[in-house]
Amino acid sequence: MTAGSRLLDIRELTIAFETSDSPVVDNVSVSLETGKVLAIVGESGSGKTLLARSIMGLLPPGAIARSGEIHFVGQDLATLSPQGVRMMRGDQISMVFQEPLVSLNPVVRIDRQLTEAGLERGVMSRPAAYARAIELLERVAISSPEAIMRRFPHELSGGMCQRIMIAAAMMLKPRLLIADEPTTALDCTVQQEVLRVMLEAARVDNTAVLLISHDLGLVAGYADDVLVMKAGRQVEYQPAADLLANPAAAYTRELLAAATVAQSAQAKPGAEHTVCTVEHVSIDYPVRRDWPWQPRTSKRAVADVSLDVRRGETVALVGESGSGKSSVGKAILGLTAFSQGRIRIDGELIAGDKPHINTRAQCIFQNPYAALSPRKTVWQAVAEPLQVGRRLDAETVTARTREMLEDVGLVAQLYQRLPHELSGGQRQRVCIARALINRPRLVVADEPVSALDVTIQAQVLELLGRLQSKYGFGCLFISHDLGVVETVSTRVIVMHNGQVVERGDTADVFANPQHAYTRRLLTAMPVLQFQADLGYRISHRQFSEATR
Amino acid sequence: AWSMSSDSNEIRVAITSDIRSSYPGVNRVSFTDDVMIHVVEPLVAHRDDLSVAPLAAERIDVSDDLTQFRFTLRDGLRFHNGELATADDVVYSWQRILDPATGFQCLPFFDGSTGAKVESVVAEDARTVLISLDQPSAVFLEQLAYVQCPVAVLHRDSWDSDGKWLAPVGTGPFQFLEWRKGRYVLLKRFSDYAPATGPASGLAGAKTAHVEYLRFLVIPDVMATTAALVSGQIDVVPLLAPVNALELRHNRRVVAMDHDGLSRRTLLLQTDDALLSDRSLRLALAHALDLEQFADVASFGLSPHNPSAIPTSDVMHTAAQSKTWSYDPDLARQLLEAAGYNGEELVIITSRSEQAIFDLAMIAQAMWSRVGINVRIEVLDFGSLLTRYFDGDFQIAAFEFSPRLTAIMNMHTLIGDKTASPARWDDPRAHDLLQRASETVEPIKRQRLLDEIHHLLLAEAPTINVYNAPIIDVVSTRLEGYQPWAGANPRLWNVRKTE
Amino acid sequence: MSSYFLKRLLMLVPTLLLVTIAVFIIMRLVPGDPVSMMLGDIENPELVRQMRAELRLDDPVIIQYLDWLADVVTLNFGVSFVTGEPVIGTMLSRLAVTAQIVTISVLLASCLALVFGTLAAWRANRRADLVISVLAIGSMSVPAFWVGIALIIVFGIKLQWLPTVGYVSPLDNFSESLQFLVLPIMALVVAETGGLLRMVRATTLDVLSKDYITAARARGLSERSVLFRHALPNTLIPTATLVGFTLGSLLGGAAVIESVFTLPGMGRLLVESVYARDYVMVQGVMIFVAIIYVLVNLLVDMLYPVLDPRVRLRA
Amino acid sequence: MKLRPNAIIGIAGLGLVAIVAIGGVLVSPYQAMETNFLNRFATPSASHWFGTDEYGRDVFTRVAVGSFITLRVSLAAVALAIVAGTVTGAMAAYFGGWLDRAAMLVSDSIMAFPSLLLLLGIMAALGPNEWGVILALAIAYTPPITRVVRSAVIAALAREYVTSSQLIGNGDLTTLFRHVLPNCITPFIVIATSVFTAAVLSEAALSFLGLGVPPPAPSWGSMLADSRNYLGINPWMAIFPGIAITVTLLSINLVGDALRDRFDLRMAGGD
Ligand SMILES: Nc1ncnc2c1ncn2[C@@H]1O[C@H](COP(=O)(O)OP(=O)(O)OP(=O)(O)O)[C@@H](O)[C@H]1O
Ligand SMILES: Nc1ncnc2c1ncn2[C@@H]1O[C@H](COP(=O)(O)OP(=O)(O)OP(=O)(O)O)[C@@H](O)[C@H]1O
Ligand SMILES: [Mg+2]
Ligand SMILES: [Mg+2]
Repeated sequence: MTAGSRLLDIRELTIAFETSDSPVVDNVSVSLETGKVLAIVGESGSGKTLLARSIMGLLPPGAIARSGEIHFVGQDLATLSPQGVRMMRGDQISMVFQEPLVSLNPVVRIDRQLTEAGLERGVMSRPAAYARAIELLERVAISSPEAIMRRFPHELSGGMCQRIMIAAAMMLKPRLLIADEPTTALDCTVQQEVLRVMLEAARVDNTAVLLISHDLGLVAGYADDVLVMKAGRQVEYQPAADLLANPAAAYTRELLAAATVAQSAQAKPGAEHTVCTVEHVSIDYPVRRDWPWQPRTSKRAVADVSLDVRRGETVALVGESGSGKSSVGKAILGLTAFSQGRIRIDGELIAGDKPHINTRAQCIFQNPYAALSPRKTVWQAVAEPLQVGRRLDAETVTARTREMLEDVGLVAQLYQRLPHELSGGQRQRVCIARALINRPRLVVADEPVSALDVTIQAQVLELLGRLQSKYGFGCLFISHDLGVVETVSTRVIVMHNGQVVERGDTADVFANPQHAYTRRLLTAMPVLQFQADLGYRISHRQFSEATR
Repeated sequence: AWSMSSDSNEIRVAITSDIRSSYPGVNRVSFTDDVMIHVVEPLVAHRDDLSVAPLAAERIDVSDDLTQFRFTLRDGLRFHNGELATADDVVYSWQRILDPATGFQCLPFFDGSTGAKVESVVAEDARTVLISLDQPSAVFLEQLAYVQCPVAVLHRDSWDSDGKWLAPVGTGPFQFLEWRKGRYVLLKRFSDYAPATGPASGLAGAKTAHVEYLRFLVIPDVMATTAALVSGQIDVVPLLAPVNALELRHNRRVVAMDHDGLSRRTLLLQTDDALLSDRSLRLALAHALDLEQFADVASFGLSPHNPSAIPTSDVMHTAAQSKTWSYDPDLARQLLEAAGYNGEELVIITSRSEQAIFDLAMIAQAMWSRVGINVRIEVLDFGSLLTRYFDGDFQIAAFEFSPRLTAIMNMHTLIGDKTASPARWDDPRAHDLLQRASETVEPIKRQRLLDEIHHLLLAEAPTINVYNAPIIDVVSTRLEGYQPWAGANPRLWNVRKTE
Repeated sequence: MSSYFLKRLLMLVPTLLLVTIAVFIIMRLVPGDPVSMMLGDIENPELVRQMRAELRLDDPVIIQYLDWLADVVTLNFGVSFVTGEPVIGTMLSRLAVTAQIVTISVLLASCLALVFGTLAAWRANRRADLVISVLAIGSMSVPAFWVGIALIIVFGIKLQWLPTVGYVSPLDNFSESLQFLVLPIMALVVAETGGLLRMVRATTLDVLSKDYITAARARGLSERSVLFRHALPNTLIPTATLVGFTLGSLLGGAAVIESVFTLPGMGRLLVESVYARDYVMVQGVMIFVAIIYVLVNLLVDMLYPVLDPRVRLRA
Repeated sequence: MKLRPNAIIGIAGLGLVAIVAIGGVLVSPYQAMETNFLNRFATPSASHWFGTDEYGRDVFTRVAVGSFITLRVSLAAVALAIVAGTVTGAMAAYFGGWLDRAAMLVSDSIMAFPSLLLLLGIMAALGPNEWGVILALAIAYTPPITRVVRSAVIAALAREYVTSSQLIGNGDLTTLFRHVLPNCITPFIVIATSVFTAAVLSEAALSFLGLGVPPPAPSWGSMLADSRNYLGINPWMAIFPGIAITVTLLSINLVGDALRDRFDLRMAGGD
């Protein structure tokens, strides 16, 4: 490996914000050769994005590279003029971002977003640019690319948008493609596909790829080298194969363990007391009428669903987006009316005619940031449920709040912080504390860890389990992430188009899915397995069509 | 391309609001009068000294008992449509005016509701008209000449076949050409005009139109008006407020011409008010004002204080009419004490639509506050002020009476019956004196009666007259022959415009 | 889309009812009536009685309102108390004047605001931004009549370049009419640009922090393309909303500017009619102004799907 | 937090106005309503720093006293409008349905109403006094605040913390006032500053129509309106209150901007 053949060479790079002294990228050195794939992996906030952006010269305002050098094809990028850096972008180095839907300009048609860079530079004629765009769209496996070219981004799915972002990045045959969490925002069924398509497209043009992710399991299979980062520092840097086989750093092992299939939670014996029963519930949402004289119509979101949750037990509700999982949860919480059936919580009947809030059931939401009042401190958020309705004396409130906060593992320095001053995991802990402080009988957890990265996911799930055994609440766990479900639940209910298509003990369903839809879900999920001699390995489940 | 200055064929006059209609004496405001004096001619008109002269008529014969008035029309009196004016036209014009449906504003002058009634108007021959009254009237000719309500000689073509007003077809030196609502009124020289004989004076006498066009431009904003004047976009700004004229006096492109005015600016005191019914309090208000300084400040030194209802320029305004209340704060305080005044709030109503009326209230309030009279100023828009005036609904009102051309008419704006006009001074002694004065033809006797009224006014203080509004017409130096006059309307005949 | 349009038009009905009722009440709360305004200090009680009867001012207000409403429904807006002219004709001719100066100046102001607002956001918190922001706030903080007077003094009196009073219709003489429009348009542009600009700046700041802007930069686009081809189109919707509000309320009359420059526009018509207590005219103008306001804003709403393909109008 | 140049200019401007206002009232040997007809239209001099007006009153004293009146009227009007607009806007957004429709109908109607006529009518009904001015301005400026608050609340309602508040058993009003409204602070600051700006200017326009704070009490608006007649004689009469208005509004807006940024959690990180 000679210096000359290196495409990208980052030497002892340190990046910090003007406002603080501690660097966010600390003394990182890494290099990449033409046509190779380098993965950068690390938890949220470890500085991956800033590292990538510093290569592009697109650091956010206030961030500065304190020391170190970035060489691209032997040239120190710091010596380039702003104009030079700009000319390099897109042409030599291009980038794909995490959120496809917000990385495409919503009011500009796809064709222009694809072709404008080439046209502006005058390196392509209009027909040539168009032809190249079509070629790339085909390469990223988009059918009928001509039609897609005339569309606006909102008319396309997230997966398609991300493919288009990839095509846009590849337009000028860059020598380096930086992909910052290119699949994190996508449904798990398309994640693999998009990643594969991207790497394939890059390979055709012999483009090197810098792949950023927090999911080691997802990317390790594709990368030549892996750089593991934590808190801005380089933890481990080795060829992918070596890393999987023989992770050196403890942190790397932690990451790998978090992504590994866990043993199914055992059904807890003796949990006979049912805290929640749902019998033949259907939920209709009114369809908006244009005129008052039009007949009222409604759309059935949930049809004839029954389930029960017992004390101390976790029941998982899985299904694709829009299948009605959240609607069931909302009906149980009394947040939405239901048209048929019966719901009992702790034996008491919930009326379905209109929303009836029932404080015996509480909820943990997907996005902990959105679920916390932005201007209430941690303490206020957690103590508030105690102050509603009942008049508890201040000492009791203080004592119980403190106990609850300690239970979820939040330290005293955090009590007076506002939500935006917390990390994602901390925020979710606050949400959990807030939900549990009044000792609800049932907790509906609606995608509680989907917005968290893997290491934190594991912590939160572990916490939830611990609290469940302490307080004994029943838990309805809504998720589309089967890996998580497998870990936490005793029973699984699979929904599709508002109906239950399959139900059973977790182990049974995962081992032997009956419904085609369940199988599809399970197949899409990559599995990282640990074998004592070989280290970690990535595989996919296989089911033969015959098992019915 | 646009030229900043109007050409020498056209004189442009600023008016601050539109003319409402082209129907003289009916749906009118003072700007209607300004336009109409150029377009129509009544039988008689005021001279500069406010005496009455023939205009459409060339001869007037009055019977000794003051009931029969015979008018002989001017030779060659011709309508703008080319037809000669006849006695029949005069009769027709009178029929219109006497018809209540027309809504002639000064109908009370002629229908017997105040004084004499017009019994008949008869065409004796083609050029002679006889008007008969039911009782003698010493003021009939003056009423006929009244510029706000001219009994104009109009051709039948001024109305359509249904009797609806179209536009004036009159006999004046200019003819009515175009009215763009809200923007301007355009008059054109009437080339077949045969002027009356005698020197031009007031609205009477020989008139010649020297310019082809006369344009009355509606410019409500005074700042815009003065800017247009100094930049040569307009030629005449009649009746500018003294303060606005002040800055123009140094401008070499314009001249400010001053003249004594007839409008009376006054502080009306409501004698029916619980507090102000006390004469001592009213007198205290009068003595607390330094009226000389008041007039000087308010008129920017152009008009003296005039305590009388009769304008200073009127021949009836004698030394006796100049007698006023002394400025005596101590006396004022004593009178306040006598009235048992204890700092009760008095309210003066005024309006901002005219700076002078506003100033009246402001200066009075400042002077009164110096002797400890607690006066609050209530600013109304002009419409509200008028209504409050008509209803007599005020304690003190800052007010201005538009020009009345005779002493008697002016006295009528002061004295009146509270049931009909609650703002007026309702004192039997004053009524009696005024009644006798209107019936007296003998000037010296009449003068004595008027002086007695003023004497009574000083004793009773039902109103504190401050000064007569000065007339300031500012005109471009390009105009030759322009003269302001007491009647205040801008007169653009016999005026030339140089290049 | 068409049902959206219809529905919004239907919403106009209660708005207009409310507006007209308020106008009726307000005009009759304000003391002074049209007859006394005409007569001034002349005393003629018989004529007052006669005219009040003719104008039906002595009927109960509710009867007056219902009668008037019945006429309006048949598109008869009545005739002015003051001039005897049909209200509708007067309004249309006045609207033509106001519409000219207002639309031109709002368009100009919007363009200025878009360009300089975008620049200010681009250079956020640098010197250029500071200067632009201070100028913009300055323009918002200066009373409109001040601006008008300053323009008259400079261009009318000192330089004598442009006329300051009156108006010529472009149909009569196009080049001459332009000369009369320049100063009022300048005054309105100065007065209106500030608010729009600040709006554009704030929105652009927001847009510039979006990922698609970073993505556009990452594709190597020039800053000009990034600003004007990617950021600007995204600021158009909120800007259009504000432009709609501004246009809607100015079309109802830029009374101050109209009177400073002696333009026969809607604003002056309204002010003068209010002062003259020309009830019928005021009512007509008000209903007209309200319709214009609602329609202009409706049109702007209809523009949304054009400006932003994501928007679908729903009633 | 480091102050940005805009904020510094704004604070300095407000300081200047405060110094003139307080200093003026303390230092000036004149009374705001004290006339001297022998010394009218004086230009600035040692004895009258800002000159005198048409009644020989000291302009410096009037600007100083006027600042209290102007700010009192504008602040009271804005405060009223804010309370009314916030309550109606928030309720309309939160409860929706006919309440929302009625609130929007009324505010649309008020906004479609030319402000002149509105102000004239309200003043006529209430009489020309300070409270009348305050109420008239408040009514005229409630609808824009209603609209802004309404859309901010609608946006906030889509966030899950609202559901969370309902789930723990909070009533509608508690949720609305404790959880939703505090998070609408940034658009709120923006609209409040711009309404304040409009209120100060409208007070001037009202004075111009003779409907402002009753004379002879000085307000900047009425001083400016009065001075219009005397521009040719003594332009200082217009310049000083004009500067006072412009400096105040400029400063308030700059400080408002800074406050907005300060309250903007997004700028401090977060999602
Ligand atoms: N604009 C900013 N101002 C201040 N600090 C910032 C800013 N952007 C990022 N940071 C901080 O810099 C650190 C690194 O951020 P970076 O975005 O590189 O993390 P990341 O590894 O990409 O995380 P994620 O997986 O969440 O995208 C974080 O601690 C973050 O809080
Ligand atoms: N308030 C509502 N009004 C009308 N339709 C709704 C409403 N809430 C949900 N729906 C519809 O009901 C269906 C089920 O929605 P639900 O939110 O329960 O799905 P989900 O399984 O939770 O999906 P996701 O994984 O995306 O959260 C969807 O088609 C959705 O569009
Ligand atoms: Mg990142
Ligand atoms: Mg859901």
